[in-house]
Amino acid sequence: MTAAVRFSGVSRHYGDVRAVDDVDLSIAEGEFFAMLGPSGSGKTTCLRLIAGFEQPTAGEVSIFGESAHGVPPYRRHVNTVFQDYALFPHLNVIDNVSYGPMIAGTPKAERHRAAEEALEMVALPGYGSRKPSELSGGQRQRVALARALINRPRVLLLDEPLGALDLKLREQMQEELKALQRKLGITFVFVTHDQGEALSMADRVAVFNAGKIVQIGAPEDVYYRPEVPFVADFVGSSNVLPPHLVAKVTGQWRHGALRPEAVRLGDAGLGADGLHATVHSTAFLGAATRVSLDLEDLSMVALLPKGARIPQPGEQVHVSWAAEDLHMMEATE
Amino acid sequence: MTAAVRFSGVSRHYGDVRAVDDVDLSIAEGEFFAMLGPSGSGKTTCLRLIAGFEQPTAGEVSIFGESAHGVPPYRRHVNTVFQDYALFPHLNVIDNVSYGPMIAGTPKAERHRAAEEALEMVALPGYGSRKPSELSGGQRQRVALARALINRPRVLLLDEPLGALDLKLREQMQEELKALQRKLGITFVFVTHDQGEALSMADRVAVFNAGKIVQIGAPEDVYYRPEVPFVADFVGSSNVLPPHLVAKVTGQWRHGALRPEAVRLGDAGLGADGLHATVHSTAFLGAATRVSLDLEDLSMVALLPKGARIPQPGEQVHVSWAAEDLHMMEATE
Amino acid sequence: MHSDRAPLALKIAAAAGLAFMHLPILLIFVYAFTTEDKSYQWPPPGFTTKWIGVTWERPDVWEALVLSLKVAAISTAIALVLGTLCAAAVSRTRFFGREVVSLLVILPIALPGIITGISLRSAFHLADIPFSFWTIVLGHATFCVVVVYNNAVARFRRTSGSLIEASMDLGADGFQTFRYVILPNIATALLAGGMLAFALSFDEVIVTTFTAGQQQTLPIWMLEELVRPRERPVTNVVAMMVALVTLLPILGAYYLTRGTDTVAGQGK
Amino acid sequence: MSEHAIDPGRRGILPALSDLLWRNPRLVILLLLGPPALWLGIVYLGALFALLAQSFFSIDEFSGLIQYEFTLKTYRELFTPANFDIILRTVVMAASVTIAAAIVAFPIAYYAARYARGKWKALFYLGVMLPLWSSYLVKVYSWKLILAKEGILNWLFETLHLSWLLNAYLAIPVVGGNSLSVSATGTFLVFLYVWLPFMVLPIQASLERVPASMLEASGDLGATPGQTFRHVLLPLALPGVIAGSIFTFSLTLGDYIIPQIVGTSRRFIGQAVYAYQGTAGNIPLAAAFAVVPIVIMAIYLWAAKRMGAFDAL
Amino acid sequence: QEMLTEIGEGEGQVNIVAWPGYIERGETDAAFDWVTSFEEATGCKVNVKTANTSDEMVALMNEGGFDLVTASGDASLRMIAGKRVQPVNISLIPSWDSVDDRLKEAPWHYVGGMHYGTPYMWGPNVLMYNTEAFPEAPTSWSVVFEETTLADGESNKGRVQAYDGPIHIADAANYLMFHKPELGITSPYELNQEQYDAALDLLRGQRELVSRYWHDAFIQIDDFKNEGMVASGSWPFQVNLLKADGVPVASVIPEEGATGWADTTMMHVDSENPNCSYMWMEHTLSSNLQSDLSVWFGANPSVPDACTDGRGMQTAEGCTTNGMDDFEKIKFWQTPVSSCESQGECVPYYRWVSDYIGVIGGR
Ligand SMILES: Nc1ncnc2c1ncn2[C@@H]1O[C@H](COP(=O)(O)OP(=O)(O)OP(=O)(O)O)[C@@H](O)[C@H]1O
Ligand SMILES: Nc1ncnc2c1ncn2[C@@H]1O[C@H](COP(=O)(O)OP(=O)(O)OP(=O)(O)O)[C@@H](O)[C@H]1O
Ligand SMILES: [Mg+2]
Ligand SMILES: [Mg+2]
Repeated sequence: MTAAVRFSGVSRHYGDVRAVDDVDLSIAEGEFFAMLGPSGSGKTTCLRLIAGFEQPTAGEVSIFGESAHGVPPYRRHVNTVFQDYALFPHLNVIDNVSYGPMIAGTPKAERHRAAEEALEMVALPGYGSRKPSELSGGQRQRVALARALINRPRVLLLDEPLGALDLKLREQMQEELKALQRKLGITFVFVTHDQGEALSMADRVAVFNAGKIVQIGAPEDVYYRPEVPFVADFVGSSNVLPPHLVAKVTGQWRHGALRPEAVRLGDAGLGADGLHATVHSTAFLGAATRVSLDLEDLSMVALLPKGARIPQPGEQVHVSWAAEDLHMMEATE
Repeated sequence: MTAAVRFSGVSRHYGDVRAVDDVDLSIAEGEFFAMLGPSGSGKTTCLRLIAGFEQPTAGEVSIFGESAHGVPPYRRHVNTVFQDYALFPHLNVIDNVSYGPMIAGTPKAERHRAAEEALEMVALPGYGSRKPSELSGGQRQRVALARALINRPRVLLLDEPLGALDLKLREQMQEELKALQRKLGITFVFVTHDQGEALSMADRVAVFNAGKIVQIGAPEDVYYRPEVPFVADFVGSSNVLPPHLVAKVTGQWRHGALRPEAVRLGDAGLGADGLHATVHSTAFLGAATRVSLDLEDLSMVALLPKGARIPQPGEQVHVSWAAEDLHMMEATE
Repeated sequence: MHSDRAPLALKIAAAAGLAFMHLPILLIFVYAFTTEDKSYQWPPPGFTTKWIGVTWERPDVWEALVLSLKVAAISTAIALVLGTLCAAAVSRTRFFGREVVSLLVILPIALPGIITGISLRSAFHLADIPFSFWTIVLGHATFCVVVVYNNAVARFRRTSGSLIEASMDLGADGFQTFRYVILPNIATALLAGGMLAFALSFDEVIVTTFTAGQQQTLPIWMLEELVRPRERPVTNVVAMMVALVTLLPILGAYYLTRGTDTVAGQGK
Repeated sequence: MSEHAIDPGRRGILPALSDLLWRNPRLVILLLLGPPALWLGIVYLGALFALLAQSFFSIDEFSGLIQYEFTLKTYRELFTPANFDIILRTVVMAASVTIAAAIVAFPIAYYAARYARGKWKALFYLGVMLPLWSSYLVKVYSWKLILAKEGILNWLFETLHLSWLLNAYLAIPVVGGNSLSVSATGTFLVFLYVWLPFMVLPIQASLERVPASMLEASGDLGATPGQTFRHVLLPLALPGVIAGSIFTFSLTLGDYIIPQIVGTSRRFIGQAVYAYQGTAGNIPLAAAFAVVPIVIMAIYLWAAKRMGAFDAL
Repeated sequence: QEMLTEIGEGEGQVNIVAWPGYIERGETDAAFDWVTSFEEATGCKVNVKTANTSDEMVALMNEGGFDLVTASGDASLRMIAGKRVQPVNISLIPSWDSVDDRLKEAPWHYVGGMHYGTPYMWGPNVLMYNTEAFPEAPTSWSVVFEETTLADGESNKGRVQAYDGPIHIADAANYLMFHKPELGITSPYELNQEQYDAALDLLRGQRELVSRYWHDAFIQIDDFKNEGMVASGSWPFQVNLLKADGVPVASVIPEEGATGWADTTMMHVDSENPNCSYMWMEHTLSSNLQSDLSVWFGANPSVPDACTDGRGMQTAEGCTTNGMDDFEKIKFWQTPVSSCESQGECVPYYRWVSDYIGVIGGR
């Protein structure tokens, strides 16, 4: 099977800025693919390269095996849900949704029927006559989705579509999107800087840093088995232990990643072999309590479950963990 | 000790809109006080009433025992860190920070020295000659903080000061703010709609809904011991069980709040006395997996820790919990 | 939003300023009805509506009016095309010359009209172009471009670029995107700009003096009439009518551009 | 679902053209910019340069015919004391009109931008636009009616028994005169009146862009409303004031009708240009005179651009 | 271009640059019309562009596009020297013989044995005064040159006007010629440096009295109505109009004499409508024009018969009032040149232009 989207050595430079830098990537048909990374890491640029709004300065993008070189966006069977939704303010909802068929020349009655169906799919039946300005954020997002889906794209691109929504609504939309993708079987490519969102929705996650992909894999892989400290820190909010510390405990000269919930705190008197730390501060998070720790040359975070004894700021504690919880990474970086 | 801020039956109505509705409140000196609530619930209005940008339509605001009635903002020893920072774009950082002393007539050399100190306090020494537009979001926020603190206010008001920041930066700023408050001993009043933020930073939290305070208490109280379903849902993302369901299990006609991490899932065959549910979807969140459940007339969310068996969507499961985890609330509402 | 009321001093200053701007105009209205047609006696000795009838009968008024309308209409049309093109180019890209372009557009209005007028006149003279309807239009369109440009550029700036991308993404090529997305979104701004340009051209006298030759637009007619009066109140009647008639496009422009920020800039 | 992920492309001239333009964004810019650049760059700038070029010719004093030979004679003439007076007088007038317009316009703009809402806002808008678009000439003439010795203002002062006040003012040299309509004050008032709307609108636009939280922040930090005005509002509205001043300054520099109708007969640049060009037929000297406002405005625009005033136009 | 030797078919129009009030077709006052009959008779439509000063006329003619101009003496020689106008063939103008002999070969249009146009109209620059401020007619131009207390007890300061054209320097010179004979001025248009400076000094003093210079006949009319003006050098034209409006004014030629104008209809060198032009020139001499215009403008006809033969409204007394017999008293406008007859070296006109602007500007 040909890949739905393939990047071969793709770069997009703006003058000195290497927005996307020599990326190789292959997204399978029907996959729910997430691009995750901090702000400015090149995620949006990648999406725009697929949609055709940008041209690579080097390398080649191909869509279902065909080169997309020089193909304008309106000739790609790829549709986008924009971060700001980009609904046409002068058209009502039904005309927004049936814009694609209108351009394709579908007769009015037919395209309105199709649009009604699409609106039903996103649970907005009967909203057709409203103007975009009369909708809430979540509703707009769903209209944008319906507008993109009505064209039956072979790849759907979503640029942080949930960024502007409330926590509650966001969780709900995450579920809806995922269900929809399963139902339609369309390839979804999804950009976000929220690791929770990427982990909970995607089949596969590509982690971006400074225009490059630093790791691609299933959510569990990038979360539990980061290959580089950046991923450990960014995706799992892990404590990254420097090689000299890891060597002290395990004898191996490697970087170590330790998840906050795996950190155990004990009495300062306990065993001279572990690490000693001072409690910097504590924060009640509801389900758990976050404890910030100062080690000699390092800060660490521990997440203590409900019921655990919460040490006071300034207290000396003994830090330990189960050997299997320390994930090893390449020391080089 | 007189309260730093006291609201007695304070209302602020705009026409028909009851932005703040008959609020009684007392904030102690030196307290780190959070106002938490959904969008539009009246938090900002409360803050503006303290700062003096708004006048109550009924009731009285007093600051350190003195009525604030008719006192303009510039005569209150209260300073505000605005949500959009409101840094003066035409002044550089040092002039922004020394704006208050400048107004008070402090000579230039002196006020610049004070401003340098304030900038050091917020870890921005040497940034004085930059323009606000040349700073990152977090840096701006700290300048706004320095500008408010240089006046040595008796009460510092902060309106969602961390709303625009990245997750990483936000966590860091939370710790810094809290440390600063401890160091200076100034009363902080803090508005947010992010329950994690309120819980982790505040000494006491007031939960707002529709212009009224629905609960005031320590973070643990509002999190573990919500008095009304609204608080259970909004603060703890708890599953709110309706009285008829609670009655079925416990015999009491009360609302029940059940935290997602307290929900246990078992084999569908297990005990006929518990509840049965269908798994709607699951989402990997990293530290845990969220399972959405469909009950007869209710949706529930369970949070399963790492290592637990994750049921498949569509599967039938048995839902149970430890009796002490079910928190009871008044049935009326 | 800001709830406190305006200080009294401010209210007074603003009201006095507005009054200053309007009393002289009211005066014209009063003089349009005076019975005294030779001098400016104040207060007017009596009032009459006969001057409206007299004005109606004057063919020179009509000729000047028709010429002014034609000039304004055509200049506005040209300004609309040029201003929109310019605004589109400037707002779409960050090419090196955009500063130059905005300066160039502003120049005809930033430099005194007499300079524009004299330049054009001497250019016509050098190029041996005789004065005609088109020489007037040429001058007017030049300074009308800026009004359209300002309106259009502001709207382009507010119309998020992603709308155009969204349209292309949904299969519309460049022309279809222009037809179905860009045009409807900038239409009101263009209309507003066009109306202002029309009003500007309709009232222009300084540049016109230099480019009209022997033709009389309404303002030139007024200049002649005011200096060499035949029936003074007729001039005032014409002025009053013009003020009342321009009120409509001004109101129209206001209602068309009002509150467009929320419609066009959603999501931003 | 369609067969291909990429459309082979529609047939026809428009789609083909669209593809071509899409692949060549520079071509689009060229097409967009071409017509206006041709119009403004060639017609307008061309005419302007042609005029400037003529300032290097001279005129035969007796026959009034232009001699097409390069000379700096006209520039020497430009700086004869009489002509220099004209330049100075005009610049001083333009500057005072500009300053006064800013002072009068500010409260109007401020009220309209900050306090007027709904109906009142529309009213203010109309209140500014109506005088802006009502006939310039008629406005000027209505001032003649007001300022004339037999005019309304005099009548008003007489009715109020305040003529002594007016006469005392008119007795002041330079600004005074026989009556207001033949005094520099009269010219100033008419200029102020006629250009005022051009000042109000940009100030209002720039004030509307000042977020309310700026003013609140200032009050919060202890500034009284007056201090807030001085330290925050005024600096932030400055680009608008400058944008407005471009209009008032330039319009005053070039006007020749107002000082001819209301004033002391002392010439202004506009009149000089008009007279040299029209009545005296001395195009070279007129062109040299025209260089003066161009140079002044060039400096002005350059400074204004640096202060970001163009965005507030 | 060759002079025309015979008049052909009319071209349908003729474009004339004229002083305001010179060419009337009954629009201002239905009784005064000397255009309609011409247009009907010849089919030549008359298009008029008015000019307020001689300089403006020269400029318009330099610019081109006109056939005829009613040039005063201070403009005519400039246009002849600049080759803007062509000599006319007087044999094509049958009424030439009726022209006043004093004007037939006047130096402002007869150059090198050629006639550059037909005489049109002449008149003095009179002193107009308000009869309420001057119950008795003033006898000297001093009322506009020097501060005096008028009959109503107030100073003339701010209540007099002067002409906004450099030629007004000649009025000052004329005044000095009478009051300061030691300067030795023989012609107000031929001034050596010393005489010229004295004239300018007089005008600088006048600047203190004048609140606004008059530039446009109609604006002067307004000022006499609305601005309380009481005296000014003026044209009989304004006097007549103001009188018609009931304003208490009158005019006089004071003891110093007056400057005046003698206008000539001159033909543009590139005239596109020469036949109509010749027809118009003939019309100006033979029709009711001379007579009616002399009433309308308060000037003197170039055809003496027009005063008496009843072709228009003018009468012999009217002509006398207008100064038909004062020809010798009037110093007709001419362009000052540097090589002058009387004293060899005079201040040329271009200096008059810039210095007079300076005087008005207060320098
Ligand atoms: N048109 C452009 N011109 C110049 N630089 C650009 C342009 N577009 C993007 N960049 C730069 O390229 C880099 C990557 O941008 P991109 O928008 O792809 O980041 P992102 O990962 O989507 O970030 P975010 O999460 O903030 O949206 C950034 O440094 C950005 O400043
Ligand atoms: N000036 C005003 N005029 C009219 N209604 C207002 C005004 N200010 C606030 N409101 C209304 O009062 C209610 C409370 O507003 P407030 O800004 O206090 O909410 P909030 O809790 O701060 O919300 P958010 O989290 O969105 O900032 C809202 O419904 C709002 O629309
Ligand atoms: Mg992005
Ligand atoms: Mg708020």
